[in-house]
Amino acid sequence: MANGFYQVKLSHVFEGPMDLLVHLINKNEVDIYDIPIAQITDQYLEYIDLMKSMNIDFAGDFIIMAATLTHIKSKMLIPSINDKEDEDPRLEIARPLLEYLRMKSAAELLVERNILGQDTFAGNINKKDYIIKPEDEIIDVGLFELIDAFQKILKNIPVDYRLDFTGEKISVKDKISEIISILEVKGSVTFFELFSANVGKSEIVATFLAILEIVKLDIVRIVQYAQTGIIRLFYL
Amino acid sequence: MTKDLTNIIESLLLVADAPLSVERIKKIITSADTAEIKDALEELLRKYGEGKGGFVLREIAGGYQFRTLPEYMEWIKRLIQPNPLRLSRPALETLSIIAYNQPVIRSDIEHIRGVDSGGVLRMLLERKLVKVLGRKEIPGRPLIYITTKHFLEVFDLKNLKDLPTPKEMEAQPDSSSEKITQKPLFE
Amino acid sequence: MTKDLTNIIESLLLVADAPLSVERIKKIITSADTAEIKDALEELLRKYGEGKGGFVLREIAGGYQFRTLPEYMEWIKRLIQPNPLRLSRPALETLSIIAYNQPVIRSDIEHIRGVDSGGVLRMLLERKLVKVLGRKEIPGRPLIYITTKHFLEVFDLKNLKDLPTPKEMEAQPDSSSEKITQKPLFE
Repeated sequence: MANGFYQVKLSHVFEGPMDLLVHLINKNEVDIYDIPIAQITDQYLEYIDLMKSMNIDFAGDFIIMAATLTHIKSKMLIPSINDKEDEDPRLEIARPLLEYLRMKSAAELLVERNILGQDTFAGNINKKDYIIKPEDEIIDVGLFELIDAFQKILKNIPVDYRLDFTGEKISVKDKISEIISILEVKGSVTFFELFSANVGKSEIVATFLAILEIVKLDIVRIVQYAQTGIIRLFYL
Repeated sequence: MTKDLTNIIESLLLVADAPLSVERIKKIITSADTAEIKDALEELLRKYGEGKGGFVLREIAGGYQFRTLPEYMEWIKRLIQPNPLRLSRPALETLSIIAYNQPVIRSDIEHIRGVDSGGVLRMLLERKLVKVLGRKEIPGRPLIYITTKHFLEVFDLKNLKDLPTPKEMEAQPDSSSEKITQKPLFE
Repeated sequence: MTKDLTNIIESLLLVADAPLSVERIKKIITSADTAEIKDALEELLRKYGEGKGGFVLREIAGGYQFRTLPEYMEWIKRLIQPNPLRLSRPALETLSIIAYNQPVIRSDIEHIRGVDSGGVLRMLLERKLVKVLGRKEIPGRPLIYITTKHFLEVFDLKNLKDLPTPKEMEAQPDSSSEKITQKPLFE
């Protein structure tokens, strides 16, 4: 088959390297606690070669697993000096495999439950009979809906207008709202108080940038007392 | 069999969003005849008769439907009144713009959304999801908006830094090919 | 009065679109105390017990809800066009990992599955089966994921403790290797 003409997505066969490994262990009917590592590694590598030759598109995760297996195989060949205390190198792969199998079995148990909208149904009383004011397309909103809404907006605006989201920027915003909250309650606050709770350097910078921003926006006035040297922020 | 028929009709009545007629039931339960269905409905009318519980089975618009008693209307209204987490799409859009770009002025919001946002803004202010921070010292001295502490509470966030960035929510195009393996599992 | 309380709760249960918790009921019927509400619910659980009719009252996601019996699903599907939750195997695996190991971060999930899980995660978020809890205070501040109340509703679970116990792989007695203690891997 000519290159690039025939491509199969591997996901049809194996979802990931773990899936392939489970398949090999089942096929060879071996004990997961006593994996014949040389045999399984060879078969695993054969599969990868086969996938390559068939031009199957597969993720780098498969290569990482191959490296792990090869590494374990080589470790098994070197006799351990104090083999009483050393852990079986195969545990490196047996542990994640066990967890993966445990989760696969959990997934099967979930499917067997009486699933809402599939096996069992809840009442469906027409709320219009009870609500006087009609609601036009009201969504139950969560964090995901909020981000999703913003993502859709971003897609519709030209790149030039797009904003850069850096952690720091958000942290400055956070500081602004924090300072304003304090000012709303107390009316004024000293510089010292604003910085006293800060732990990290980046937070101090964020606080300082936040103060500059709100001063620029003319939301606060900064006053320094001549006698004490105390700097105080006043809410305008 | 008749007991079973009654039970099936009872479950259909719970799930239906409009009164169920005998003809409709007959089309669903093809093995039952009209007389049997009518008998089952009679039995259910007795079971869910006036004074037997919190709701009754009523004959409405040529069909049958469960209805709550009028005397409990007051409590039911309290149950179904809109909660703070229910927003219209324009309100959600506006809120997301403020959350990610704050502090912002109205014209920024309207520039991004492309429509007048005064009404939506007022609603968000009323619900205490956003607040006025002050005025920006540019011509016209427009109001500056930011999100409130209540906003963080409603969305279960500790602070604005916890707000996930849109990038974090993006699905990798080369990811585990969800779409391809989208076989129906529950069938 | 108690009879009336039971009736009011019964009518609320009919109208509610999600399982009703004792706390929620208490907020609606302010005159009743928790013990009275619990008694009334006990009475209703008996009234709508298994084998009493076409639907039952079930304890789900920390609340109570009327649910039809699974054996009648065939007929109900003829009445309404259900919108079944179709989850692919990768999605279901990811959901299990979150359910059993929560709170988890994306790299925990990917470590267990061995593949990128961004696309699947987004899909689970969209379907409201999982949600973002916040950020973990480690380098990179990754998002923390947990399952939602809706997850419990869909899978007919009272609470997270109600999750079925997955099969553990048993160690072979004749196995030469040391016994692997099944500790939670990612904590």
